[in-house]
Amino acid sequence: MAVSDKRMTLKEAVSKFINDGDTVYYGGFQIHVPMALTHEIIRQKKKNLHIINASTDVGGLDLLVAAGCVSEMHLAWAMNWYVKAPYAIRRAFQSGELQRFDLSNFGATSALIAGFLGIPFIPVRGNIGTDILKYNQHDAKVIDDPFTGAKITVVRAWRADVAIIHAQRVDTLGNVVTWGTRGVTDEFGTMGTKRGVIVTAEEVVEPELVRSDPDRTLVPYFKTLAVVHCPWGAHPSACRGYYGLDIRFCQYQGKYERNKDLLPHFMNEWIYGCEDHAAYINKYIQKFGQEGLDRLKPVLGFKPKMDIDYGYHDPGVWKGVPQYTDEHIKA
Amino acid sequence: MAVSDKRMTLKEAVSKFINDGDTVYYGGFQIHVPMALTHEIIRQKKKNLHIINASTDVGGLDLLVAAGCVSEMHLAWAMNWYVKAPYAIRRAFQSGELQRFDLSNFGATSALIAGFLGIPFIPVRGNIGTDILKYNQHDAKVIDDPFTGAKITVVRAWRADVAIIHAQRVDTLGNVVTWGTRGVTDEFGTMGTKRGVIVTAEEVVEPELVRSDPDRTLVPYFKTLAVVHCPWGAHPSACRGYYGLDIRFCQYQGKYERNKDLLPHFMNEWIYGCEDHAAYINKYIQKFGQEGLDRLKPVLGFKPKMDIDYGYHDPGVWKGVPQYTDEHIKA
Amino acid sequence: MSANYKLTELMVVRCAKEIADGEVVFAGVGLPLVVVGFAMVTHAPNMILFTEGGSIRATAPPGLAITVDDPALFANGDATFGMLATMAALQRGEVDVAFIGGAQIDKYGNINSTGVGDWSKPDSFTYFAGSGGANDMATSGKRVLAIMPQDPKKFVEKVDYLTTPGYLDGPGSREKLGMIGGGPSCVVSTMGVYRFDENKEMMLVEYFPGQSVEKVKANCSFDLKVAPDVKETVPPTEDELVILRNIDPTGFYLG
Amino acid sequence: MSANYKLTELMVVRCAKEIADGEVVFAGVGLPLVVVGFAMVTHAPNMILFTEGGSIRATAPPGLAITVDDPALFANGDATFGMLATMAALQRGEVDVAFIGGAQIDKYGNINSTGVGDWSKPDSFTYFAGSGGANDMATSGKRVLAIMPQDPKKFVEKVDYLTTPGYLDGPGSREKLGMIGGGPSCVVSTMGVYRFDENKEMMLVEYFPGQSVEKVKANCSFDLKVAPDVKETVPPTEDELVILRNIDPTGFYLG
Repeated sequence: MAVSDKRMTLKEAVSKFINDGDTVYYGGFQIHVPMALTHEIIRQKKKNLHIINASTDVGGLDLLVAAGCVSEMHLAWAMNWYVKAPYAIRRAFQSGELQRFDLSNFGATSALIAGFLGIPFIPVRGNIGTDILKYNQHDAKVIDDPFTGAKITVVRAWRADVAIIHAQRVDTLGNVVTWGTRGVTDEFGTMGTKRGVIVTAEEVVEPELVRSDPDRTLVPYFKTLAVVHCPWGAHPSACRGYYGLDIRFCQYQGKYERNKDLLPHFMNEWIYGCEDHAAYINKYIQKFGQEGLDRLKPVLGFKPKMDIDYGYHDPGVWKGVPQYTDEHIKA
Repeated sequence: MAVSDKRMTLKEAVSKFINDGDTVYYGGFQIHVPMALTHEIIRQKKKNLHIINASTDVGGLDLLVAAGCVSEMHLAWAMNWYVKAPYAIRRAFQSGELQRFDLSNFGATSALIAGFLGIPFIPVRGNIGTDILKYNQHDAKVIDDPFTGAKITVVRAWRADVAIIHAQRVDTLGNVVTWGTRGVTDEFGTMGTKRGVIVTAEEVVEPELVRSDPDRTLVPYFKTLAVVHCPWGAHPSACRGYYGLDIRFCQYQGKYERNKDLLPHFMNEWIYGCEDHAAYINKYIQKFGQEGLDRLKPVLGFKPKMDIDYGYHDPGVWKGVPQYTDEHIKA
Repeated sequence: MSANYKLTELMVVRCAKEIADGEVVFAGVGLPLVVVGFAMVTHAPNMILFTEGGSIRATAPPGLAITVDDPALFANGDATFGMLATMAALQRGEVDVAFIGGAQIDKYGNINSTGVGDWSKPDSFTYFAGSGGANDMATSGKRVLAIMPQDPKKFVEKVDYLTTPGYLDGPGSREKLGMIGGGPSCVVSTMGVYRFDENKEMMLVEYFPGQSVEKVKANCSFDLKVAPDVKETVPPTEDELVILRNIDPTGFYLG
Repeated sequence: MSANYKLTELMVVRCAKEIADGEVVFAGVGLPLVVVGFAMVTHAPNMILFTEGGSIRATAPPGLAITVDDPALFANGDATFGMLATMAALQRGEVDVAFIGGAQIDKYGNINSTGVGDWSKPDSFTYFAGSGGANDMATSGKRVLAIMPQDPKKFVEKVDYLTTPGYLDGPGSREKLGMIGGGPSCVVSTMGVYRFDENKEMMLVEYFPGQSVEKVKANCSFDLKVAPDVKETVPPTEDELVILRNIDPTGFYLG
């Protein structure tokens, strides 16, 4: 993938890079959930997506399932934790519209790690002895360790066609920057994709800035398909250093998720009725006030204090420097 | 392991935490080679060590083998690259004193990753079809992928009893800080140990400083056994941001490595004849001049420019905030 | 229940007592995040806190965490290597206490957090969240501490879906499958405290103030064993309550 | 050899021509590190540079790298995720060019960097370094570019120790073992340039100025195939030499 400016709108990114039937890595964990991308996928009525993910907590997958975009989910944990249920997922599983393949959290993450590593499967300690293994023989089985003969669970590698994530910063080329963790599952889910990554970010910056501290790059630019500048792109989920979790909105959304007859009202107002994520945020301010967003402001003042320099050494200094020697070598 | 000040001398660290017969993860790659620790292990005449490592380039393992400390090596690549040979390893392998178990670089790293992950083995793409697999059936074999039946190489997990590494910084509790890479193999070799890690570092700092930017912590304190303040502890290998590779010294050392009758002179002068690493550096200055060390100074000025804040959100803001609602939910 | 403390406060303080100083505690989402913070500022200053989000820390978080990758767990942390590092340490057998929640538990301490009904007949199955990290934690943690709401539908003879291994079918079951963790050690419910007997069956060892052995048994669907020395749980002290309420001054978790 | 350029300069410039713009190139230690820097500032500005040390970069390094985890490869890099990331991409089949060295090569492009003699009789075996990443790169890179010194002991019928797979025993061998990479594409020696014919055997396609087909064959122990259109290698231009010498102004690599 060439070194090019990958900035585009949310609409362009989803339209160009997500196809019906794709396997999609759904980013975030209990933070940084790609909600703006979730809404846009719903607006564009993508169909038959297969979702791979470890855990997600603000009901984003519930909305995606409710909108009829998802036919399969492979993951460890999904609900709107702030109403303690995954209502739409529950209904879709019951009706047979949704197939679900469960693993443990580190089972799912290990499957993503195997996909990232380009290996076909990987052992994992958990899952054995439970109904997870009984009911998900597609993704996991127990084999004999080829070295010792002991029993061990192995999970099949998961690789998405495309990943959707929200990040703090990204540069115009697609180098994704995070801090406040070296990674949860996004590093594996993104780099392990077959086609690449769509990133929404709070800030889009120049590559020079990212290159001043490349240790903070989570996803290297060559895996990135689209860079979308999208402030509040994880809302109502949190974004490290930018805003906290909007619990009241999760609860509000959850009341709609609970009732399949009510949910279309939410979809119409907050998703179909909003042209893009800026419109969604404007609606929020209009409806719940600027003070709603203001409550999400973080407690700041936790800045790095170490003096760091990525300096290198120039081997040109050796020109003309004679070999070191002494009497033993000379002898 | 308690939260305690783990600072001690090089001598104490090696004496207390390395036993004859231990499996030792040998840190670094083609940089950050733990040379001060190598010398101290030689001084203390440790025996029958089993070394696990991916690659190492400045002859540190050559010295360790020459001194009779090592009986087994599991690795991918070892020599003094600056004389293009591993002379002592070659001799010890020929005499039968040293058993060697080769893998590819990512074969070795994958074995360390499996050890780190607490899983018994892991697939790897390389090694198949070569003499590596033919001659190292202890560490690798080809099996059928349990999901697809295709052939795939798997390597056995490697876990050391103790790891020895050199780092840029460490705090008094043992949080090891690196920058200029998120890791090569040290992150796996160290965290995968059974007992823990001995760290030499250019600087020992207060935990408060490390905690201001914990994304830079490579090894968490609870895995660290000993913290040794040891400037130039990787010499003649390089240390990022502190000094470059001392090619002339590697070549000088290599001339001794080449000849088993000459090597005792080097050992006597530079290792047995030096009480500690400070004495070794003093000897260097005395013999080759301060200008020798000065040539190793890095080209600096590559400092992080991003504004980073690890701020969090206080859920206390929700106190007294009513649930969000609207006419649909009320209905 | 005495008027000067809440049930959640009693549960948090009681759970904290299960953590010894210097232990590695892997805390799941919810009340466990409050318990570990409380333990670290009281009797367990050397506790090592792990979460699935990948935080590793020696000190209590500066703020109250809502999730396992909450920024409060990372600010001033010791290492933030990611889930990779904390789950790897778990799988290496380095976690002393796996601290989890759940929706349903059986007499062998097997836990269900996936759903109720018959999974193989989807129209009968009501999904909860799924395993999350609880399965991993309970498989490999040296011992498991679980915190659970109690009623007859939640304390059952056999869980509808076995998400998280307790002692499975009883003694020897875990060993046969090569699990490296020791299994459930203690369950703290909304009514009392349980340990496991030599048959690996749950046994009531404490009932909360205001409860009784009879009331607890009435809220359990299996034939609950009761320790011969069963006793009332010691309520939190004033000092403990002051410290705890300082961790959650607005009652976000504690009510 | 013309007096206005050195053999190393010829080799570097010739190797660079094997890299197309926009490709992902995984460069091993030694001259490959100079070649990729040269390619990035000449015809391949969109090249993506990977090393075993874990550097991923879109721009040429600010200084001359001696090792694959040299700080010069990381300063102003795009990502420094570690060997984990670059080797993972390699194993996923995302590396276009695996650029390696070696000590001994056979007619199928199999490379030995482990040692000479009989490994199973240790007293007869002279160890070199071992595989390093060459085996991984040659197994999974879409194509392999190798740079090697040439003499009759280095270009041999059968390598003493097969460290790094070329085409193994010939057509179909790699596929049978499930290797995802395509195998050797080009070898640049100290005497000429080789490709592989339909039998997967090395074939001389260019000899360096000052060499000849006969001289090259005299420095090869197997019966070397020669392309019908074999020709003399085009020497580096003045412009190319100016750029190259600017990368290594003191002749650290170039002499």
